[in-house]
Amino acid sequence: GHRREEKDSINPPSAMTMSFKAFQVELDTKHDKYERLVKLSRDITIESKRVIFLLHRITSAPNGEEILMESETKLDLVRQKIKQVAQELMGEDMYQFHRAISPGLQEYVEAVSFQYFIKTRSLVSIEEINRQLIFSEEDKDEEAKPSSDCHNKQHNTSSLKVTPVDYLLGVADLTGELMRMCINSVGNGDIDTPFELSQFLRQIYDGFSYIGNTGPYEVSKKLYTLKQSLAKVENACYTLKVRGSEIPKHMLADVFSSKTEIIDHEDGLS
Amino acid sequence: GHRREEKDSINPPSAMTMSFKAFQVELDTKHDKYERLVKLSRDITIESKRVIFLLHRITSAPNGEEILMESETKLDLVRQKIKQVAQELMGEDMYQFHRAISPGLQEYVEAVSFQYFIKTRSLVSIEEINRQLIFSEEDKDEEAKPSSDCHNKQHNTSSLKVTPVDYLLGVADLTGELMRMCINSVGNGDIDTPFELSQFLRQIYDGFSYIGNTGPYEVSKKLYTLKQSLAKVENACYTLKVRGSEIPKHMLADVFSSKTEIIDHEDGLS
Amino acid sequence: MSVSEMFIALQGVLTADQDIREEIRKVVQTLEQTAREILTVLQGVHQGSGFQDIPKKCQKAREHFGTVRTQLASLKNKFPADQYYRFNEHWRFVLQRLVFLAAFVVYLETETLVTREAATEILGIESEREKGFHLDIEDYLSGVLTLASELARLAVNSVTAGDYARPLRISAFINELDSGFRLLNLKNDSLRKRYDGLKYDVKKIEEVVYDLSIRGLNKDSIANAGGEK
Amino acid sequence: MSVSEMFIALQGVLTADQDIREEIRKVVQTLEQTAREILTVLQGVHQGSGFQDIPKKCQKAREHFGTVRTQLASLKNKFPADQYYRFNEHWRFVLQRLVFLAAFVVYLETETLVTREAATEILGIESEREKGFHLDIEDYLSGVLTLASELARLAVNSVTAGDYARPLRISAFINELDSGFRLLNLKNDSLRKRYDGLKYDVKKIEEVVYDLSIRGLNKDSIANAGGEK
Amino acid sequence: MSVSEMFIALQGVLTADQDIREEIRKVVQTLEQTAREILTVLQGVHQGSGFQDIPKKCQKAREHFGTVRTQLASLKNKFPADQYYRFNEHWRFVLQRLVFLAAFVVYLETETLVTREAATEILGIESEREKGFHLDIEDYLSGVLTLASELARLAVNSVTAGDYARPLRISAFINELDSGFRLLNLKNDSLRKRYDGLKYDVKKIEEVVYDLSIRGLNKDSIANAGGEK
Amino acid sequence: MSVSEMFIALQGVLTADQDIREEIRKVVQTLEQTAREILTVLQGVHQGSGFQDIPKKCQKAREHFGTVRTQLASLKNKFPADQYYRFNEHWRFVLQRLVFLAAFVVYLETETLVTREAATEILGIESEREKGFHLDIEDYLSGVLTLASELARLAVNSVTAGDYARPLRISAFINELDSGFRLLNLKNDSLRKRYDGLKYDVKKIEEVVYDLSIRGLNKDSIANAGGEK
Amino acid sequence: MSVSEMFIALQGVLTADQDIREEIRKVVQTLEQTAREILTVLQGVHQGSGFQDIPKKCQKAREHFGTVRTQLASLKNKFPADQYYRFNEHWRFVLQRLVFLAAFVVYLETETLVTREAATEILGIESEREKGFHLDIEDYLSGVLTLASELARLAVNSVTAGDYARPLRISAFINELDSGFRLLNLKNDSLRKRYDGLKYDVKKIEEVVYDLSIRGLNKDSIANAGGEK
Amino acid sequence: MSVSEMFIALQGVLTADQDIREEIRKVVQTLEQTAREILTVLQGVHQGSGFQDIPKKCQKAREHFGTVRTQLASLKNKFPADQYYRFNEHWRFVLQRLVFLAAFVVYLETETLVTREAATEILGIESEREKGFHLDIEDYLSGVLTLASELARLAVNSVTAGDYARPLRISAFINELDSGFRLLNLKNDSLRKRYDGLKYDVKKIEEVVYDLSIRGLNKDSIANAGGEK
Ligand SMILES: [Mn+2]
Ligand SMILES: [Mn+2]
Repeated sequence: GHRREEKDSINPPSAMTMSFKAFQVELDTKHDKYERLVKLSRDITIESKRVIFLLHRITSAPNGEEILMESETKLDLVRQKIKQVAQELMGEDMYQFHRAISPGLQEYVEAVSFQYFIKTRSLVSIEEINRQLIFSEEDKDEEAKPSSDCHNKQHNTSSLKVTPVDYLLGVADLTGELMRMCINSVGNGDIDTPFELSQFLRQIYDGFSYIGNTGPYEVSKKLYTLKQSLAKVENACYTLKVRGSEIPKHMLADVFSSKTEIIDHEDGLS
Repeated sequence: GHRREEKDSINPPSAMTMSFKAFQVELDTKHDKYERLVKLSRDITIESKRVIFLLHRITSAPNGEEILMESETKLDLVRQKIKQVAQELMGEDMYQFHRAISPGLQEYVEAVSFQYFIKTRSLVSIEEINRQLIFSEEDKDEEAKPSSDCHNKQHNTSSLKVTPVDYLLGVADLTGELMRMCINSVGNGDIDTPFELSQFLRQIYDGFSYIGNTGPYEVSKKLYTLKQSLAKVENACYTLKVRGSEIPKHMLADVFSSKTEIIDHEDGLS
Repeated sequence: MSVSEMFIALQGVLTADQDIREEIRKVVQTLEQTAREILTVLQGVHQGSGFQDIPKKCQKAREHFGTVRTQLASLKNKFPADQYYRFNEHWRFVLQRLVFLAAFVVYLETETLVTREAATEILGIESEREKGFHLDIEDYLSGVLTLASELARLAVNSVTAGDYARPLRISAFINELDSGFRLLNLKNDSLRKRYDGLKYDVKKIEEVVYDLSIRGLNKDSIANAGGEK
Repeated sequence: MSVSEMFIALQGVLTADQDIREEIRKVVQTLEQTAREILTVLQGVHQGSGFQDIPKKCQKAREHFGTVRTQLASLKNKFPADQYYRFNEHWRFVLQRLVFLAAFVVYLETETLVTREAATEILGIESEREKGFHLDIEDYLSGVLTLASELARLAVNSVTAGDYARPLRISAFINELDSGFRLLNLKNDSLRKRYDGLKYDVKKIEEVVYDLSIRGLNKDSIANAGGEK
Repeated sequence: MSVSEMFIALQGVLTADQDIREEIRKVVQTLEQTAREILTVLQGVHQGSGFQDIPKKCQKAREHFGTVRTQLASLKNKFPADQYYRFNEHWRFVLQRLVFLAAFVVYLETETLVTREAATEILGIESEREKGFHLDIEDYLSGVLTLASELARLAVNSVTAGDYARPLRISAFINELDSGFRLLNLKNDSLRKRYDGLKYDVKKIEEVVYDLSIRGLNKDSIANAGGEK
Repeated sequence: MSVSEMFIALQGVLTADQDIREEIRKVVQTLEQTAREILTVLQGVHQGSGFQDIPKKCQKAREHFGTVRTQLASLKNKFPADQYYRFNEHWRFVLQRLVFLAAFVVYLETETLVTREAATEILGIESEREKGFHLDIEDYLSGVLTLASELARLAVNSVTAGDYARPLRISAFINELDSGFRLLNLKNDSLRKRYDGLKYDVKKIEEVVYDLSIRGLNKDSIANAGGEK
Repeated sequence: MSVSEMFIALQGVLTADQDIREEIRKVVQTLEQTAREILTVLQGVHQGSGFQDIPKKCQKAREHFGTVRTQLASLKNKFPADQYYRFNEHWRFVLQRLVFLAAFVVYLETETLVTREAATEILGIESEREKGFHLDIEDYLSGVLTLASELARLAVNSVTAGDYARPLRISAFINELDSGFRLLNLKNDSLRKRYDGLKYDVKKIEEVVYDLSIRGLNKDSIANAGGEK
Repeated sequence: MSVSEMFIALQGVLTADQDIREEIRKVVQTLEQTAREILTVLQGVHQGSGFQDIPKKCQKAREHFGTVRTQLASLKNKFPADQYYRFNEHWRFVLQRLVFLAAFVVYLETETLVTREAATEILGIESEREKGFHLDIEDYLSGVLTLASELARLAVNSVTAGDYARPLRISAFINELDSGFRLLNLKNDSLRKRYDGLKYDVKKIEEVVYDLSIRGLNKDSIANAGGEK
């Protein structure tokens, strides 16, 4: 939008005009960068969401390892996008463009922490997440930034830091996914996972109540949903316990194996 | 997101699984297309807004023709984007993706009708707008749709129709720009344009009041802003008239030419 | 063309649009009425006595679907064929409901999932968008999710009615359905919200199966289950 | 590290953040106080008697800017240098105000537009982001727009005070400024809204000039205008 | 008549109107108080010991309804009969509540659905709109839906109290109610939304019956249920 | 009577009610169309050229009011007379609009405030609540407030069209109206909020009169104003 | 004490509280009525003929303030003295309005700013918080800001009425007021927002003075202005 | 006294006021921190393992309440005693929270409802408004309603932890609380809305008791429950 530098005036432009032309370039450049970041953020969000859907397939599929590997590959692709963000932000104050990229980063935290929980049954730390967002330049990707004005940077590494607030918001959303995983587990006859999840969710809930309203408004706003997710998980555990009370503990294995039989038997029919 | 067709199950997948795999592909394809359209719409919005800013430079610049030509070039570029939208929508029901592209199209209507008003002092019709959105395939652009799965279409023409509601919303926003143009004119000592604008705006306002609430909610919602813009323009004309009452009409030319002198005189100082 | 003529023309378009919507609304109301009648027929299966004459109920529902086909045929004539998505908000809800009812009938008859093609045949509409008034994939899936809830309820009532085999078959069916849905990447829309409910249906059925298992009520049922079908 | 330890650490970060903000708020309050004092000094120019001693008022304002520089120096020590945009909501408003005041002083002294660099010098901050606490372009432009409003008011009051030359000079200045701003492509943000106000200032001044013209009050003023400067 | 005289006359009318509303509000407050007292009486049935003396509780509630009739008689004198709909927002909520309470009493006494006519008799108002202060269908239905929720709760608490027959009877009753509602073509208003809640009550009661069935606790109850009714 | 029979009867009533509403909505739509046409006619007075043929415009508007009367006559037959307040949400808005249009015509013709009685005559409805389809005070006042805004706009455009006398007369009229409203004790409702806008209209018109006065443009106008009235 | 006894006791307290609020609301309504009457008296000054008999109008307003004092005396007896802030939301608005009216009377009489103490004397309340029913600074300032708007309007209408000296005096007064407010460090609350409006009043008055100046209408006025004061 | 002197005096008062608020805010922040710490301690009871050491947790919470008392003592010194309601928006929320925490501790210790007096003792404040920094009824009730929700959750988690007796005792407690609240005549405010949530807690707990009853898990518990209490 700025290629009519010389032609629109016969008189030499005044100093004021000159500086406003410079301002025009500065503002346009900034807005263009902001827009590119918004688009990258949208891509990151969409791809992260797909990773989460993929991970939910584990409970039903016998091939958990395979899915985990696939999710890792997909997360690597997301990180390639984040790398593009990092390159855009090289030399910038990232907070200037934070609103553009924050939604994507939060969703990435949600996806990555979900995968981490499945793998390790624990909460990934913000440090660990940020460690994965240090990029070396050796694996130079060609298709990146087709629309940008490609200022060839020759740095060795670029990096991006998820902010504590983005991390917290991502973790808050994670609890929704954990709740889904819990109910899925019950439906699939897995009675251990729900109790593990309820322990874990309670810890996160306690953590968030400890933070309370000292964080920003967006964090406090998620507390209600978090509390509801916790209640759903606690209720699921309650039901498991109550119904488990009707038979002696040692019969349980038998019960579930017979159920599996039934399903296998029926599977051929449809 | 859909390349694990065969590997996740040893048994042959059931018919139900097969159809859900097809659903997955169908949904992902649709969502991807939607997302590409959202991005195109954002580009169209941004570029249309810049055309509007460009056109506002006419009142101050002596080179109106030049700016009009430049705006035409820029609008052609916007139309290239719209052509990409049209290609995405070829063979589709455009209303399925309307929410993705509507904001961009409205802004385009605003820009194009603003340019048209400046050129012809009249309102561009929706038919005229749509005529410009019939694209032949001869000028094949290479850089289009880098991320799409490039299904090479060999049609002769593609086209897109702005809906009546998009047109109305674009025209409603146009009135805001016309109001700005009016106040600018007064500030630049142009006393004819404001009266022309007030006539024109009144016609559009009368048109919108005639439509009233028979249109969708978004249209009625803009009536208030439209009324305010009209009031600003009518007030500007009122002021011109009232202050003009203090001197005989034949003196006016003299008054303004002397003012122009002053400005020229001062221009060299800063 | 003057500005005022242009606006008169535009208002004409808007009025025509509203007339179309009015017409659509009327047909949709009759569809809702028919859908409610089919539902009343099929609801009978939840009552104790209802388990004997499922075939008869399905038969009766099938007759109502004749009416549905006529009404949908009328609906598709109310607007230009290539503007399906311009107006589909009006019939979306009832169409999802009809898909559910068709899926319920098919399930009761054959204990299989109605395919999208089969559903469109029952409703007398197209299966592909290009061909005309069709069944949107989201609407099909939404109807199927309603079926899942209904089956969870049926599993509960089957036990009350003393049919211990049916819950087991429902369980197998719903588990497969659940696996299918997990393959999808949904947006954060109403379908996603409805899909979130599926896991509670699965859970509910699992609980019924569990209740039967610990009482040994599933043992002979398995044999029966195979036999009955 | 346990979940609970992680959250304790996070709360530590959040608390530290809030402490920083609290510190910033305090300094910003002192800045607002100083800005209000400078404003009071400069407001004097609008009153009849105020036109004589503009230089003295500027002088006095310049002294206050010494305080501003100290306060801004203190502000920039309150947070990490590379997190300017994390906290700038706190000082944005007052910074724009200070830019306006600096621009007003410079205008009164030399009837020119303060450059971004000159403004940063008066405020004792950096002109480029890389170098530290700087002046954001939007904040600079916003301050300049406030100047335009103030000059429109000054044009009106100049006439009241019998100074007929000043409005003409203001008119030339503001017209150039307006041309400058038209070169910018603004987003739909607060700057855009403030910029929309500029055309009313231009209009107001044009009306003053018109009033002078039809009464022939601009004639000798032109000569004076050149001379005075 | 001058403008000012005209407005004085208008103010007279406005004041009269405000006085009426004030009067209505006061009576409605006493109605709410009585309604709360009836509720407290009837809530007793949910408690373990409450099942024995249901008749006594109903008796006591019936006495309170005498007060209700007096209060409603007073209410209808507060405004012209043909302006019922002008003011009914004030008493709508409490009227629906009173219908619920009447329906609850009638259910506890006879395990039948109170008819609209019977409800109006208990409340001492008209059953037909033409005759004066009456009960709108929507308000009647709203009260009935509240009854459904209450019965779902009663089914749960019956089991706790060891009464295994009652849930089965409630189930039959609620199913009939559900069929009845399915005959209605409700608009998308608050009543429709409340009706959507009915299916949860139905499901809840079915699950209670299921719980009894799978444990064989419904066996003798069925005989009893038939006998008791 | 069984529950199902009861609900069938209820549905009959509900359907009748919905039919009434549907009928009302249709008539209201035609009323809105006519109102918009009257508005289009009257808005012509704001055009510079529109000041000559005000009588002709009023004439034309009066003809449209014939249509309005027919439509309102049709409206009042759509429902029982004593259920005015049951349905009045449907026509309230358009009625206020029509009052404004009637008040505007009357003002343009005679420069007086239409009384409530006169407004009802123009609309062909009753002036007293007891007699049937009437005009509520709140709706009358709401229409009058819209007139005030329109007159503020008219004052501005009169000047533009070179008619300097009209604003003075409008000013006197609006001051009288303002005094009138100050006699009312309005509740904190939408009318109160609209009334708060009146003071802006008063101020706007005062400023127009000021602009004329300071330029001596009100001199002969005053004589004219007196004479014309 | 049982839970039920405890709640009965609590209800007693709640009822007492509601009764107090009801009483307060009633007195506040009478205050609003009186305030409206005073306003009507004072509004007269804006009309052409109103400039002659300002003293008479002030006199009449002063009489109404007698009623205000009685009503405020009644208000302060409605609640315990130390719970002023518990209930002050009820009278805040009308109190600010009364301060404005008092300030307007005082200005019209002496062209000075009513002090907080003087305002409290006119209203018959305490000037210090400790002594009882008092006037909060914020409420005082809020009333003063309303005065500023009223004076901007008065400046405009003075010119219309041919009084060219008054706007100059108003201008001096409002400038002093503006300087005063600039000494305050207001929070971001409603008062701050209202204060932001002051600059528009200042500007408006400056423009009136400008209009007089450029037409030479301020010449003799200045002398007069000095003399009259 | 000049205007400027007057405003300087006013600013003095405003500054004092702002300082008080600043001080209050700081203390309230420490109170919130302590409240959060108590919450963290008490939330431990929901953990499976947490049921053993309830006394120890209560003990620890009691210690924290020592800190609370110190902080509240500090808070009440920050402002004049009779201006409680001027500032209470600052601490209202945390006070309600603290009441809940006190009520929770008391419940865990003795399974009784903390009285308002007892709550004030734990918090070290006055029970009567006249005596100084006190606890408003509304704030007390709000805290009690939070307890009800917490107990519903505790009933669920008790069962998960294998404690089948506790839910029965909670049920009795919550029923008593519900009856208590029904004695109150709450306004349509936030407390009323929160009270509407109580019925969900009641229902939830009834369902827990039901689940235990139908499985016979309440048998020995009842004996225990009686014994333990
Ligand atoms: Mn998520
Ligand atoms: Mn625009």
